[in-house]
Order: sequence, then C-alpha cells, then structure tokens
Amino acid sequence: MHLAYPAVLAVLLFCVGLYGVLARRNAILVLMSVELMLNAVNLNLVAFDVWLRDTLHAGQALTLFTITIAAAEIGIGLAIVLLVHRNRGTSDVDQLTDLADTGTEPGPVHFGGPGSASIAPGTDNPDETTADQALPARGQTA
Amino acid sequence: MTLTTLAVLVPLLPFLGAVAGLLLGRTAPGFVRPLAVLPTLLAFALAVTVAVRQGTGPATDAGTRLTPTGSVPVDLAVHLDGFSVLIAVLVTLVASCVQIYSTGYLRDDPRYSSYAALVSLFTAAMLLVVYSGDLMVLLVGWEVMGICSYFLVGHYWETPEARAASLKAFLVTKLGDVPFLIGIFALGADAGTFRINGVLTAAASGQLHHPTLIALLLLGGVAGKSAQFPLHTWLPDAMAGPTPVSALIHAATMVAAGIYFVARLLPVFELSSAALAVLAAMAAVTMIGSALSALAQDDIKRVLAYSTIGQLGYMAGALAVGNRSAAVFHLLTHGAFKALLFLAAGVVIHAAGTNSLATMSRMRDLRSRVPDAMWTMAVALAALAALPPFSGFFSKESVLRAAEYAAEGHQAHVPSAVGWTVLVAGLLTALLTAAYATRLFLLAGSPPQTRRARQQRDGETSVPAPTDNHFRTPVVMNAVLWLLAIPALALGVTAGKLPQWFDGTSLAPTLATSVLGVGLALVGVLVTYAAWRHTETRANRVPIGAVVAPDSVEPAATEAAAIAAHPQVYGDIAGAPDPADPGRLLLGPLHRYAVHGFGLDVLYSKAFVRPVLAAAGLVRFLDREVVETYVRTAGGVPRLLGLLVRRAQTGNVQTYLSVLLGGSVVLAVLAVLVASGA
Amino acid sequence: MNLAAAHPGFLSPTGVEVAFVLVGLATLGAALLTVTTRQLVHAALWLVVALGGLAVEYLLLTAEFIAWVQVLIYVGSVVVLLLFGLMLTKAPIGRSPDADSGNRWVALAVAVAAAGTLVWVVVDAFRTTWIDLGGPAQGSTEVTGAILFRHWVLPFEALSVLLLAALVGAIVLSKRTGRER
Amino acid sequence: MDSTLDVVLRLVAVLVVFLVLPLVVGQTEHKVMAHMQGRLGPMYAGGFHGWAQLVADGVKFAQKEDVVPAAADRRVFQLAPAVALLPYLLVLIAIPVGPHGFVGEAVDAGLFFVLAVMGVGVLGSLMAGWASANKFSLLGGVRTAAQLMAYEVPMLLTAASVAMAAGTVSLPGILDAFHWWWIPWQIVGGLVFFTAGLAELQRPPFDMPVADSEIIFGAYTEYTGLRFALFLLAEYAGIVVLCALTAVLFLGGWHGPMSGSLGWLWTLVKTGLLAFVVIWLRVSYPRLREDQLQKLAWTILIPLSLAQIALTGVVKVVIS
Repeated sequence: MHLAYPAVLAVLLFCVGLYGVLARRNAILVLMSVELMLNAVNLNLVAFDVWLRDTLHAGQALTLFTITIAAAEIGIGLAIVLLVHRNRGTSDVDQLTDLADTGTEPGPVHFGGPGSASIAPGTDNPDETTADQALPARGQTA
Repeated sequence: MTLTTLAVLVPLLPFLGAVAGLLLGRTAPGFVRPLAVLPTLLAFALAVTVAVRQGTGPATDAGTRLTPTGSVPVDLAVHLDGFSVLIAVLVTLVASCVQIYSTGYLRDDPRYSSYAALVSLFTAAMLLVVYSGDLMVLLVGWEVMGICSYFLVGHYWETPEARAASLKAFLVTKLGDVPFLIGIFALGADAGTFRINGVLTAAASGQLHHPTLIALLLLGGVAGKSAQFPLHTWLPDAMAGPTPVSALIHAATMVAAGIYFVARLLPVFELSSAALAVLAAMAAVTMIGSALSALAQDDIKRVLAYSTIGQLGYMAGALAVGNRSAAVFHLLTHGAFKALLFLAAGVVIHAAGTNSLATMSRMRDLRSRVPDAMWTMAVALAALAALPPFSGFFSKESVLRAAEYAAEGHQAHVPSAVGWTVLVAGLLTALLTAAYATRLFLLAGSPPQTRRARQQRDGETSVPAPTDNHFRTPVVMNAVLWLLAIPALALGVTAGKLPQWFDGTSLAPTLATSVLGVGLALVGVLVTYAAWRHTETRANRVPIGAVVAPDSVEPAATEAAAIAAHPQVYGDIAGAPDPADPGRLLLGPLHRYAVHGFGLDVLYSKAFVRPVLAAAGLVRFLDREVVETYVRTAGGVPRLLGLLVRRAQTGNVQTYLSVLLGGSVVLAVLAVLVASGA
Repeated sequence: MNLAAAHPGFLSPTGVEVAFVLVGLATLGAALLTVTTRQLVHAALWLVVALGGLAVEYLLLTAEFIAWVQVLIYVGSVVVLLLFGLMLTKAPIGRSPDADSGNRWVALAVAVAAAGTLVWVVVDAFRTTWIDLGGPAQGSTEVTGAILFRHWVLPFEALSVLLLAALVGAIVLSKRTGRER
Repeated sequence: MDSTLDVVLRLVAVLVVFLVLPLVVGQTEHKVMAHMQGRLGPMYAGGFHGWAQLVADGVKFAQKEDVVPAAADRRVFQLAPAVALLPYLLVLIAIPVGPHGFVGEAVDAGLFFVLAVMGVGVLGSLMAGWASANKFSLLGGVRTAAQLMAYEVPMLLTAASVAMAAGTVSLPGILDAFHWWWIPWQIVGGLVFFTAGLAELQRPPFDMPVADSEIIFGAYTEYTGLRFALFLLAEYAGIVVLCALTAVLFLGGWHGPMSGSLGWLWTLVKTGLLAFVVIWLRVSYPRLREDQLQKLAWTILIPLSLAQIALTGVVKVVIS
C-alpha cells in the first residue's frame, strides 16, 4: 500500500479538525474537533510505524499513549466545560471573553459575525435554557 | 543628691509629667490635675534648692557624652550659674502658678489633659534651655518650645483666629530659627565645640573668625523667639490662646529664651559692635513702636502683648549696651509682674465676658466684682510703669543706668551711640509705658463713683454687667494672683543682692536716671488721666454693645467666645471705634497705624506672602500646564498605540488560534520554499 | 488522492488500498460533517462514524490492537462522555444557527491553507513510498504488549500517573462546593 | 470458495443463534418469574405452556404503528434501536462455543474486540434518550451514560485479570489455557464481571436508567412497535452475550466431561444457568438508587477487581 494514502488522509483529517477547532462555537464541539486532530496524528503514527517496520514499535506505542492522553484530556475538558456551563449558563467559546481588553470601548471587538456581539447566552436554545441560565449567569459573573 | 542630679531632675520632672499626662489623659482623667501640678511644683522646689545650693559660688559644669558624632561633639551638659538658677526659679514659679491657675481656669475644658501636658512640656523645654550647657541640647529645648507654642496658641482651634495665630507663631519663629540654626553651626564650627563654656573661651581667645556673621544669624533666632522687631508680629496674635498660656509665654518661657540666650553668649556678641548696634536699633524700634501700638489696642490682652514686646526691648537694649545683669534682672521682675498681669486679665476677661477695653469701660461694677484681680492688676501695672517702689522701677532703672553708662563710653566694646540710642528710646518708652498702663487701668477699672454719677445722669446707656451670682472666681486663681503680687511688688529689694549672683555690676538705681525715668512716667500717667477725663464724657454718647458672659459659663469658653466675637462686634481683631478712648486722643493721627502695629503685617503680606503666593501660582501653572502636558503626552501616545493593539485582544480564543495557526502555515510554507531552494 | 493516484509510480492498486481509500473517504466525509453539522448531537454521532472508520483503517494497516483500543476508548468512552456533556449542557434538538462562530471564514482560510500546504508537502515527499503489509503483523496484541512492557514501560507508568492526575482533576472540577447552591 | 462458504455458513449460524437464544431467554424469564412469584405466566399462545408467547408478542409489535414524536430527531430516533442491537450480533461472532474452531470468527484480540463492541451498544440507548425530545428519555440517557462509564472499568479490569492468567486476549486462546482451578482463582473477578455486566445491560437491580416507576421507561419511553421490540431483543441478546462471555472467561466455556464432543453443550448449559441467575436476580433484588449504583461501582467493584488483578499477578509469577 502506498504511504501517501494514509498520510494524505491524516493531513485532511487534521485540517478538518483544525477547521472545527477554529470555527465551532460550542466548547464540546471544539473538543470533538480536537479529537479529530489527535486521531489524524494517530493515523500518521501507525502508518509510518508499519512502513518503517520499527522494531521498537514507537509509532504504535505513541499512538496508545496519545489515545490515553486523549481520554484524560476529554475528561478534564468536559469537566471544565460543564463547570463553565454551570457558572455561566453557556458553553459558547466566543462568549468566554473575560480576558478581552475592553478598556474604555463600549463593547468587545469581534472579528465580523453579526450575532457574535450578543450578550445573552445560548441565543437560540429552547426558551427554558436561556431563562434558566441567564439569571445565575449574571449573578455569578457580576 | 548632687547638685547636678537635682538640676537634671528639674526639667525631667515636668517632662515626665507631660508624658504621663498625654498617656493617661483619656484613660485616667482623675490623674490629670495632679500630674500637671505636682511635677511642676516639685520642679519649683528643686529649682529653689538648686539655686540655694549653687548660691553665689563659681559656676557648676557637668556633662556626659553619649556617643561620638564624628565631627563637633555634642554633650549632655549642665551649666549652673547665677543667671540660670534664678531664671529656672522664675520659670518654675510662673509655670506652677499657671498650672494651678489653669486647674481653675480650664476646669471644664474637654482638652484640659492635653493642654496641661503641653504646658508641662513647654516648661520642661524652657528649663532645658536654661540649664543646658551645650548649644545642641539648648536647641532641642528651643525647638520643643516652638512646637508647644504652636499647639497651645491653637488650643481654641475652633476659632479661625486661633488657627491663624498658631500657624503664624510657628512660621514666624521658625523664620528666625533657620538663621539661628545656621548661626549655631557656624559658632560650633568656629569654636570646635558646642559647649557654651568652650564657645565663650574661644570667643575670649579670639578663635571666632566671623563674629559679626554669627552674631547676626543668632540675632535672627533671638528676634523670632523674643518677639523683637521685625519678627514680633506673632506675639499679639498669639493672644488667641488661653490666657494662662499667654502668661506662660510672655513671662517665663518662650520670649525669655531669646534674651537668656543672648545673655549667655554675650561675650560672642560683644566681639562685634555691628551686632550690638543692630541689637540696639532693634531694641529701640521695638520699644517705641510696641509702646505706641499698646496705647491704641482695644483688646486687653493685646495691650499686654505689646507691653511684653516693649519690655523685651528694654532687655535687648540692656544686652546691647553689654550689661546682661540688668537684662536678666529686668527679665526676672518682668516675669513676675507680667504673669500677674495676664492672670489678672484672664479673670477680668471672664468677669466681663469680653476682652474689649471699650466695652469694659462702660460696665458697672466690674471693679467691685473682681476686686482681687483689680488690686493685683494695679500693682502689676505700677510695676510695668516703673513707679517706685515697685519691682519694675528697680530693674528698669538698672537698664537705663547701664545705657547711660555705655552712652558715656565707659562700657568696653560698646560704642557710645549704642548707649545713647538705648537711653533715649528707653526714656521715651518709659513715658509711653506709663501712658498705656494708666489707660488700661482707667478703662478696665475706672473708679466706681464717676461711673455711678454718670449713670444717674444719663440713665441706662451703659452695658449691664453680668449679675453677681453666676461666677465666683475660684480661690486658687485669686491665691495665685496674690502670690504673684508679692514678687511684683517687692522683687526690687533684691537689687542690692543680685550682683553677687550675676556679673557683679551694681544694679542700684542712680539719681539722674531715676529722676528722669520716674518723672517721665508720672508725666505719662497724668497726661493720660487728663485725656481720659476729657474723653470720658463722650462714652455716654456712644454706647457699645458687648458680648456679656452668660450665667455659669466656664472661663475658658468665655474666652474662646470673646476671641471669636471680637472681630464680629468691632470689625477688627485689634481696635474698636471708641471715641472715649484716651489713647485715640493722645495718639492723634498715629492711632490708626498704631492699632495695626504700623502696618507691618500688611507690609509682610505685600513683601513676602504675595510674592511667595505668586511664585507658587507660577510653579503650579508650570506643573499643571507644562510638565503635565509632557506627562500626558507621554502617557497618551502609548495609550493610542494600546488602543490599536487592544482591538486584537478580543478574548476570543479561536481568533487567537486562527491568527497563530495562520502564521504557522505561512512560516511553514516559507520554510519549505527556502529548504527546496525556491 | 487523485493527484497522487495519477502519478506514474502508482500502478494497480491492491484490494487493501481500494478498501483503504473507500473507508478513508467515508471517514473524511464523516469528519467534515462532524465539524459542519449544525445539530450538536449529530456531530457527536458523525464523530463516531469517523472514529470507527479510523479503526477500520488501523485494521487495514494491520494494527489490530490499536484498532480495538480505538473502538474501546473512543467510541465506547470518549464519545459517550461527549454525548453526556452535550446532554448536560442542554443541547437542543434540531439546528443551532449559532453552532459556528463568526470566525468561520478565517478558520476556513487557515484550514484550507494548512491542508494545501501539508498535502503538497506530504505528497511531494512520499509519492512513491510503499508500505509492505505482508510478513508478520505489525500490530498484533502480542507484539504490542511485548514492546509496550519491554521498551515503553517507563512512559507507560508515567502515563498512568497522568491518568490518575486527570481523574483527580476531573473530580475536583466537577465537585460542587457548598456555597455554589 | 470453500473458505467463503465456510464464512457464510458460520455467519448464518451466528445469526440463527442470535435470533433464537434471546427469545428462549425471554420466554424463560416469563415462566421463571411467574413461578417465582407464585403464578403461571403465559399459558395460551402456542398451546403448551404458552411457548409461542414471544412470537405472538413479536407479531403484535410488528403490527403496531411506528410512531416518531414530532419534536424528535427523526433519523437518530430511528437509528437508535439498530445501534443498540448490532453490537451484540457482532460480539456473538467472536464467542467460541466449542473446541476446534467452533466459533464464528476467531479474532486475535477477541476479548478486546468483545468488550469494545459491547461498549458501543450503549450508544443506542444514548441516541434514543436524546432523540426522543422527552425529559424522561433524556434523564434515562444521562443515567445510562453515567452507569456505563462507571461499570466499564471493573469489567475491563476483571477481563484483564483473565487475560493475564491466560497470557492471551484471544477467547479460544483463553479457553485453551483454562484449568479447573481457575474457577476458584478468578471467582472474585467473575462475580465482579458478571455484576458489572448486569449493570451495563441495565438489568435489575441496576435498571435505574429505565426505571419505569420513576422515568417511565427511560430512553425507550417514546418507542413503539418494532423499534421497541428491537430494544427488548437487544436486552435479551445482551443477556445471552454476557452470560456466554462470563461462562467462557470464568467458568471454562466448553470445558467439562467429554468436552471433545459435547463442548458446545457445556457452553450452552453454563450460559443458560447464568441467564437463569440473571432472571433470578431480577425477581429477588429491589432497584438500586442512583448514588448507591455509583457507589457500588467505584467503592466496591473497582477495588475488588484491582485486588483480583493483584492476586492473578502474584499467582502467575509464583507458578511460572
């Protein structure tokens, strides 16, 4: 089998994950995209391991490690996301802009996107979601 | 106990009393009075013991050096001689009287504890100055007195006058203290020691290279502390403090310090005839000017204040003619009768509810209501006017005699012109002093029968004096008055003994000066009386409203109210538009200038305050408009840059990542292109 | 792939290769759907497909053990966790119009640029490289176990410490303190 | 072609087993429960003791309308039963029934394969719970996920213990290495494995996710007709798989007297006995509360399984 197939597949998967990380708004979706990127790397590792016939099987060992780390990462990441969601009522990455330097400007500056300036969490979630979460979110971030 | 130990204890006791009073004032109010009175009394007893044991013997000197300073050494030294022990007795006596008097006078004052502690501290500082044998230690006491006077003059800090007066006292005396400090350093540098004995030895052996400069610098400090022209302006204003404080400052402590200092270092001043001439001119101007001003004042305490300035002028004059015995003799008698005058004036002010002489002159029964104060005040005024056989006569005659002696050229180091200046000014001042003393007495305590007749004639135009039952002068206050009346009356008899304690020059009056002085004083008395009889009739036509002390108000509150009310009633803190005032008749066109101390304050304000304010305004303008502009620009440019950079700081992690990864891709492409040689 | 396939070095793709390409295309499609779908839970389910496809690719690359680990860990645990998280954060049914942030176009540009660069580099480098899938299996359980516990023991143990730390961390993070409610 | 035919035959056999055994277990459950509760159970369908009751049920389910709630996520909703069912079918392939290749397909990492694929089955419950757009279903789904996470660990650990003992993860390999004294040796692991498996299957007393008295029927609330039947089928298939796995791993599978010819029978007998235990437990134990459920997994089963691994390791070192 040609090495180019798995290599190119890995590259494309990686870039798809990259796109997801950069473009997705929901933090959990971002985590999924990160998983895609990790898997792309794993595929590369396995493919090159098989190609090199490495006696140490470094590629496969590293793949196993990566998978383990990914599991740990998803556990911690989800815990953080859930905590943020509990405190803020939202898991939208682009609303977690507490570190933004707003200065004296009236509002945070966003790169385009007409809806991105809205303050209310989860704009299109079902009614109860916004209603439930908006109040504690305000109360706890204030 | 050795003599030195006793002498050390004298300033130490009031100091400890002050510390204890400050510490315990709030927690244990019951201890405040004993803590105020007892250490001072004990110090008085010790001072008397020291004086007796020191006696007329040779000066005692003792000192210890705590630590090397690296250059001119500083010693904790005690110097005891006739001058210091007697002045210490005076200081402790007056301080004790003031403390006892204050227990009655400020008995309900909420700040009595701190007041008493500060008075003790004041006393301790003065005693330190008196006993110290080292200039640096003396300076410590000197400066502590300055800060104490600031606090005590500002005791009624609720009134703007008191606040202004305390600041003025502090600043003006500090103005003199700056050259004084430099002078002390120069003196120490020249003499190689700060020990007064060492300095005097150096002066005698001609080691001082800049005597004139040093003497003039020191004179600055002396003028400030002893209220000599042109730095005297703080003293009349310092009347805004409580009356006992005035008594203390005027009689024993603050102002005496300057005279005492010059007396101690007189050999240094004698090295420079220029300094002596300056001192004489200063004394002459001070004497005459202050006497004229005293004649015009309406506030009873301001009259006394100006009289103090004048009497200090006498002492300075005596020093200028090189006779420190006479100066210190006058200092002693003056301390006695001036303390008495102030304390009596305090009683009168309280009884009248005002400090205005114009108002007092229209009060019925003022004299009969405070007879003790009136009698003792009469004694003290007689002493002030130098009428024989009161104490002031002897001391003033000794000054005049010394001046005459110098005028005839007998005094070494002293030019005869200096002697003449002092003599003429002293005689003229004797006349004026008698005049204002008479005026004060006539206005405050005019004979009752003339008043009564006038009242019957004119009906009720005069101010009703407060009813009798509201206030009894406390016994302690009256007792103090009579106690002080004794030295005021009789201190003159010591004139024969004192030379043994002092330098040995005779202090007995001579015929010529006595006749001249007493004659002039009598002229002053008679002229004033005539003028008063002339103007008295006008008083009926011009009733003057006055603040009358309400029933059962304690003295301190009355005095604070009187100080606060005076400008509101008369439109002036110094004078009152009273045509019945004999001083107005006597002074004629000079009156309006004399009321305000010949406009010296205005002059100061024009010459110093306004330029300083203008300079401050300029500096403020430069700081606000010029420097700030640079600062603002220096801050503004980075802020503008920051505004630009800040736009990237959206807080959106994905934006950051996008830029980061985009940059990575560009870099990777570049790296590949370079690697492949494209 | 077409670019690579058109190269003269490529002749007669084997059966494994065909399977690999087909599964790879499916995987890629599922991944694309994962990052583009507007239904949050669907994204997770497409992720399952993508991960499963990758497991098949591992099998095709004779890395059998890793394939099953992939299924066990990813499909069995990670995705379940993700779904769990989605449910706890009240993921809505139906399309979420705000699933993508305003960064979409920037992200797309970066991703496409990265993809272009990497594909170019990778294809340029490995155009003719051939993987020999014959011979002893490269990734059987026995082989993997042997090397893992012979050569990679230390990293393996270190990793166990890491997992423990992650476990503790997750517990601490999700523990509700008394004052929160 | 022989090999192809062989593969096809094996797959067909597995499919038949997959379709028959769960029904048998289901029917057994009906009757066993009935007798344990002092009643008769189904008696009419098919005549003899209602043997065709489940067939009738199936027909009934097939006739019912296939309702998809309006708010539901349609495709996921429809796909969920298949996702729940298929993994068990796949697992059955790898379970050896008898010696000498009497197995659907001998997978090299068989144990791994089985556990991994079984883990996928839970996805079906999750999908169903979420896609129903029903708060009970969602709760059921969340409970399922939490339960799976908790019980996956002890299950894997005890399976690892067996793999350690055998030195292989291949299921036939494990059976080849089996000795009778493994049963006392691995008994703790076996109990833990069986218990954890029950929890993964959401069988009583671990049926919190589908607790009918609390959240109606959890993830399956909205399901009707054939799709519901598929879920039920998945549950019973799960029982079969679990019992077969436990039998293979801990009870020696086809080992027994005359295992050479009657091996498959031993496997079936052991599986059946275990299935009976499953039914028995359902009747005997009340449902656990959610926190008790989690506590059991994390504070009892995991420590026990770790102890089992330690024991296995020690014995393994001693006898080698």
